[in-house]
Amino acid sequence: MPVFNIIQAVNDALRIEMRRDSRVVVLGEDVGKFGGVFRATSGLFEEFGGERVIDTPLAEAGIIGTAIGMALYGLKPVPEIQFADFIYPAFDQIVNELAKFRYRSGGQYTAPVVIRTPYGGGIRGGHYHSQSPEAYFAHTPGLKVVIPSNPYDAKGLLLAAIRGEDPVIFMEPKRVYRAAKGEVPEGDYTVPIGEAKVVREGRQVTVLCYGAMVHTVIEAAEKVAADGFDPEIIDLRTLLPLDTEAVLTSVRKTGRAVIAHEAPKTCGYGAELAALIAERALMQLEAPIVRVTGFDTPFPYSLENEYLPSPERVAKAIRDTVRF
Amino acid sequence: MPVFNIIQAVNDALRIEMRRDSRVVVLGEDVGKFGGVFRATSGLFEEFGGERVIDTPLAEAGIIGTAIGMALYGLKPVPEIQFADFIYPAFDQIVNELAKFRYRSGGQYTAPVVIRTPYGGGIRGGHYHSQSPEAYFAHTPGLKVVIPSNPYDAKGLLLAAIRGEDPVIFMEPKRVYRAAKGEVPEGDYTVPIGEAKVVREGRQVTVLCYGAMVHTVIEAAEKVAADGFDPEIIDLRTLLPLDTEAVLTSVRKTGRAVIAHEAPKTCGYGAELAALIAERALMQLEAPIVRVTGFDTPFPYSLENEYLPSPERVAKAIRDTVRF
Amino acid sequence: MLMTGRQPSSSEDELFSLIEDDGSVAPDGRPPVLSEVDALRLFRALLQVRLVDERMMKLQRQGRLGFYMQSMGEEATHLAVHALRPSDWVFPSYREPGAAFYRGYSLKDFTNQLFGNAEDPIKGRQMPVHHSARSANYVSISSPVGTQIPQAVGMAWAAKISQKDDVALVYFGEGTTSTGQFHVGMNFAGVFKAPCIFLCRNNGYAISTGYQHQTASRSIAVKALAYGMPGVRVDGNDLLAMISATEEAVARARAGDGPTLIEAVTYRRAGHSSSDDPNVYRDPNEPKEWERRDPIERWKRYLVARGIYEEAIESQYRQEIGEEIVAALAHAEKIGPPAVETLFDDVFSEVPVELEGQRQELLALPRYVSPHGGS
Amino acid sequence: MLMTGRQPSSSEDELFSLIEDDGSVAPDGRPPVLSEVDALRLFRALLQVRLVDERMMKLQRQGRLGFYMQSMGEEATHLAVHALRPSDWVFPSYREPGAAFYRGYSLKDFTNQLFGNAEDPIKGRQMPVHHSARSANYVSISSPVGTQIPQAVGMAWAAKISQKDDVALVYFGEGTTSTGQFHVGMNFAGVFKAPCIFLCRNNGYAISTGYQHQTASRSIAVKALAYGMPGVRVDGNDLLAMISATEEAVARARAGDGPTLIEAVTYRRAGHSSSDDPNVYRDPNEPKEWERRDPIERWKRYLVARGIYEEAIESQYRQEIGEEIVAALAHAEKIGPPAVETLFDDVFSEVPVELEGQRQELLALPRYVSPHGGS
Ligand SMILES: Cc1ncc(C[n+]2csc(CCOP(=O)(O)OP(=O)(O)O)c2C)c(N)n1
Ligand SMILES: Cc1ncc(C[n+]2csc(CCOP(=O)(O)OP(=O)(O)O)c2C)c(N)n1
Ligand SMILES: [Mg+2]
Ligand SMILES: [Mg+2]
Repeated sequence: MPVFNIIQAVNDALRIEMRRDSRVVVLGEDVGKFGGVFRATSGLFEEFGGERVIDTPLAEAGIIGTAIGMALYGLKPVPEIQFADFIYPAFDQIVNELAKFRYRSGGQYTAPVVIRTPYGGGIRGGHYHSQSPEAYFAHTPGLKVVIPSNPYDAKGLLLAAIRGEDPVIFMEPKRVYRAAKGEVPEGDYTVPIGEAKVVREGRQVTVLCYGAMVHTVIEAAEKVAADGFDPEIIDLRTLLPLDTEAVLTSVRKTGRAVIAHEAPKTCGYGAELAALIAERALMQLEAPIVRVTGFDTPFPYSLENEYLPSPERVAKAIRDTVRF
Repeated sequence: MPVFNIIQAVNDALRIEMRRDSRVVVLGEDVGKFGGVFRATSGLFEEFGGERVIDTPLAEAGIIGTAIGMALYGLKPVPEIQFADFIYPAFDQIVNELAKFRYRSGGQYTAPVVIRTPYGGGIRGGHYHSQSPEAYFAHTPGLKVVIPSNPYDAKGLLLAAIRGEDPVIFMEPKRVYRAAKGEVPEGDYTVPIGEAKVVREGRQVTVLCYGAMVHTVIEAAEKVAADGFDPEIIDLRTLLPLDTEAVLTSVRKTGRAVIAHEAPKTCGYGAELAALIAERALMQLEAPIVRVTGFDTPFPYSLENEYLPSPERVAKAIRDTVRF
Repeated sequence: MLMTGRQPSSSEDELFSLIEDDGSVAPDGRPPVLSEVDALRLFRALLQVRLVDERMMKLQRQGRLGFYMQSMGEEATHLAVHALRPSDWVFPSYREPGAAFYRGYSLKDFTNQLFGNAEDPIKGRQMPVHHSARSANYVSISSPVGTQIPQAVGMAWAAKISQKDDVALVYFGEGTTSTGQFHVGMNFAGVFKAPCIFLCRNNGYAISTGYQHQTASRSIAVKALAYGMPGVRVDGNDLLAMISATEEAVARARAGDGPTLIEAVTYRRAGHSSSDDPNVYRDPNEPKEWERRDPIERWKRYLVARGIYEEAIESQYRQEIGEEIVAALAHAEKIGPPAVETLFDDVFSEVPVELEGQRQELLALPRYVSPHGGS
Repeated sequence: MLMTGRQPSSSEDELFSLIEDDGSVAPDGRPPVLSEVDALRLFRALLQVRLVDERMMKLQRQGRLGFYMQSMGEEATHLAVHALRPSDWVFPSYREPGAAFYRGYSLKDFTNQLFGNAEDPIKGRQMPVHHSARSANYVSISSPVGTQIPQAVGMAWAAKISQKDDVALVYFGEGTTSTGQFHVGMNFAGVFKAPCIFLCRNNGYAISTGYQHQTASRSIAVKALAYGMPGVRVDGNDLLAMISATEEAVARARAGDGPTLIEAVTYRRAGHSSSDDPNVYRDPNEPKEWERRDPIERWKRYLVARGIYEEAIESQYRQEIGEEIVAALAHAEKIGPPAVETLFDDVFSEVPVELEGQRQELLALPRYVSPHGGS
């Protein structure tokens, strides 16, 4: 099996699906000849041509708006938003249009657009090349939100997303775009949307995470395991629909929960996880639920390593929670 | 003391502040001669003229973008977004610009814009005249989020917001725009941003709410009180910064929490409240934290009364939580 | 130095019209070919919009209908769709019901939608006048204005990519040209030569906001220049001119020559919606002015001049339509609201576990009887 | 029927320039009045941008600087600000450092910003090249392109409301004209006659995307027509023409005649940023073509023709600037990152209780030593 990084896995998924299904088109800023600023669409323009790998004008609202129209007509557009931080000009098209088309038309029209976008910090990108806006989308009924942490999942989840009937916000952890490597089967396979994965089994505390943060949490777990702690790590993979069974089963077992994400704490996705647990597993809890997150400030530049949840902060949360 | 409804209270606050401070300007769609579609700016055009009460072209991004520029220059703009459902074209200006100006310029520039916008359901407005997008803003560092439930608070909080140094999303509960009446002092007063209010003292369970939902919760409380239940009701008034002390003190006292809001459940503001409690008052909890919210669907038309948390649903949550 | 825009070129400000005051067709106007049958069918379609509007507004005033939006005076713009094939797509705003009717949307579906009842084609999900008619290739209407514009471009562009010759026609008001959506849609269409017809109803108002507060542009049509596409100003109350301009644009689009912007100059004679009182912000004489230019009267004069108008036919149309409306209303008012459990359908292609849980939670409650239910 | 835009009017496509190949000024060009001192000051300013760029790119390549963006070939557009008063405001994009320098932003502040160190005027909050210089009325730069456009309009409009005669000048690239922000800003400015100058650097590229993929408009200047304002195409490599056009626009704005769109036709000779490799998407000969039209060489020829160029002066400038850069760099590289506790300042005017709690939480942790700290 070839070893791919996440970029390669995404690229492979796009190529496979474009070969298999002529309705699939890719569009966005600089995705054509240039292959995207992260090279995720590299080589597609050469293979599929400018009608299916489309360089658009600089307007995210236009990218998503036209993608919706294409999907209504029966194509399968996979637009790229260059950085998640630049998705907001398209926010109206996403939350008021894309998310609601099926519902508002009584099921007459659907627009299964899969929006790919790199998200997250750790690349010295400051305010505007580091954001993690997943909670905005998870709060919007009608959207699925998928965030892989590794090449295998990236490929399988992207293929599942494109083949699905629903709009998907597919967020790619750019900090580990190249760093996260792994064996990826050649050819076709899917990873089902809505299933979390236990990355490390453990008895003492459940650590919930997704995307790049999975790697931070694994690092933290290694640290604390050396001191005899035994955390269970769950990579959510899909934020919406959430695999609540997996979350609750684990927390009921361990009686403790730590949640890690990069986005600001207040009203972040971690709040939903904590609320879910407090609603359905409260009586099994033996310690307060702790969130290790970005702080409630805009994403900084020089101090980004202080801002981002570090393995040390996660490790401390695990220790404190277990010892509580 | 005159009895005002919320529209009148808002109108009064705007007039007072525009008389007091010539830097205050109002802008938005149809806010001029027409006085706004809900008449909140009625009479201001006549008194202050078209340079301070400005009918804008139909573009929310333009309204907020220009308001930011005005505020940078030293004016105090109070833009109106006709319905909160139409705020998304300005989302980029709000979350990437307004919220971050002070931080990103190292404190050199500030844009203390106060965005007024009617929100919420219950007026037969369907998908696009009913939304409650407060969680999006509460998740965005740099914004204050204020939601009054009654005329007294509406006037006092709006005056405080305009006099403050920070950007504020000021959300007005349009369902009770006219229905919520109360005595409002003539002339000047402020209600401090960041202070919740205990609307009803009780011993058994803390019910957290804001905006129009406060009235639903009060109705629910009256129902259950008749059966001997004794809920404490907290009107948050400010979602960001949240009065965490008030919330935690009450929950620690009652040992139980019910949270009510209109927005969809997943990643709604209620998730943050639940997470906060699960983090800091878990050991005092005697029952799971229950959220009574809008469902995770787009806001419907015909079935809006089924969608919105009813007094019955809140009452049931109170009973179930107390009896747990 | 050369400053573009200093000298308005008079040609760009000219208004294209075909039907003269006496109903005759301008001698050098190259009118579209229109059979007698079609000319009468269009007449009936114009009347239908007017009669439906009158009736529904009355109902709204009686409190039997929650909300309504009229098109009075703008009906001719709706029927620009005569220039389309059924396989072409229409992306409407909220003020072109005539385009839906003309493409086969039934009065029954229309009325059920207004009532949001259990037979509403969109299951009571949206406010009145937010229709969706898949069978008529009439795309779901959304309240946020302008969002349909890039969507229409995407559909048109998709047709091109799919090597089909379907075109899109997208409607919007002049107020909507101020949105970012208008700009990005027009710009994408220009770059990709999408077969899309942009039809702007310039009815002078966006709620209370007049044209001069909306844009300093001397016309809407001139905005086409910014996108490298042709723009044309058409008398929006002249159905023949509307059809002619649209046919030309459709022909260009199908020939691969790209998009066209049509500015239909007309006037919103009624309030913005049933919630509006236009007398607060405009001189009540202003709409009166425009009564003289009524598009239906104008079409009637055209039929008369063509020698195919008969009073009996008009009465017959009026009566038929009136009866259809009465029947549709009688039916719609009888039907109750959609079943509670439908609240959770169509959010996704399948109902996710959590949402199914919410459905069960709601169904377990004592059935709450909506005070508005079904009306 | 009249289709606007079918016939490109040649006048709108003409390019305004003043400095001829030999450095002389076009005979009937009505050049701006420019003292010798200013002409030389501008020369120094041009050189400064070029030299700073070269040095910082080198640093970036050596891994001593995280990120950088050059302006090579576009320096003349920066110095359009010569036409402004200090009390006027500039709303920059990321590619006009020369405008900041010319208004007094120091190389020291500039360099500290690039390093995001403890003396960075914006406290290490943003990526390199996102300057903010309040004292120079040079507004905080943001990465999302176009957002500054309506903001500039708002500031200009506020000046008008406040009965001051300050104007705004806003910079952006031709790619940015595709955003909704461009449209809404231009449209508001037209309606409110805001004293705002829109200065579009049409450098042919938006990262890898060429003009023809950006818009089908035959020029950027013609887009002004859509907003009822004058538009002008200026040779962006001709500083004299840039100053002349900007002075005219400023005069209009201050006289209450409203906004102007200036299209500065130029070329991005370097990559988009230090992360870019332009050879992937364009013929390496293309930028070479533009070397011949270098704006600094052109200005030099102008100085020569005016008889005020001396090699000794140029060398002196180069040396002074070089030394300043070295000094600024030596200083900036020495300074560490901002103190951790500053992370929580400036989110609001005061630190809210919860945020103060987060600060204490972070400070209580063993100090995490950032691998990137201060560089
Ligand atoms: C994005 C957005 N902002 C505001 C509104 C509220 N609104 C509804 S219709 C309307 C005016 C639209 O005017 P125009 O485009 O001229 O269409 P017309 O009503 O004249 O047909 C406004 C402001 C909206 N629906 N969407
Ligand atoms: C809203 C938004 N989308 C995408 C980007 C990524 N991006 C940064 S610069 C750029 C190209 C801008 O081109 P142009 O406006 O021509 O300016 P130039 O770089 O040529 O000076 C893009 C797409 C961004 N910064 N903001
Ligand atoms: Mg209109
Ligand atoms: Mg450019």
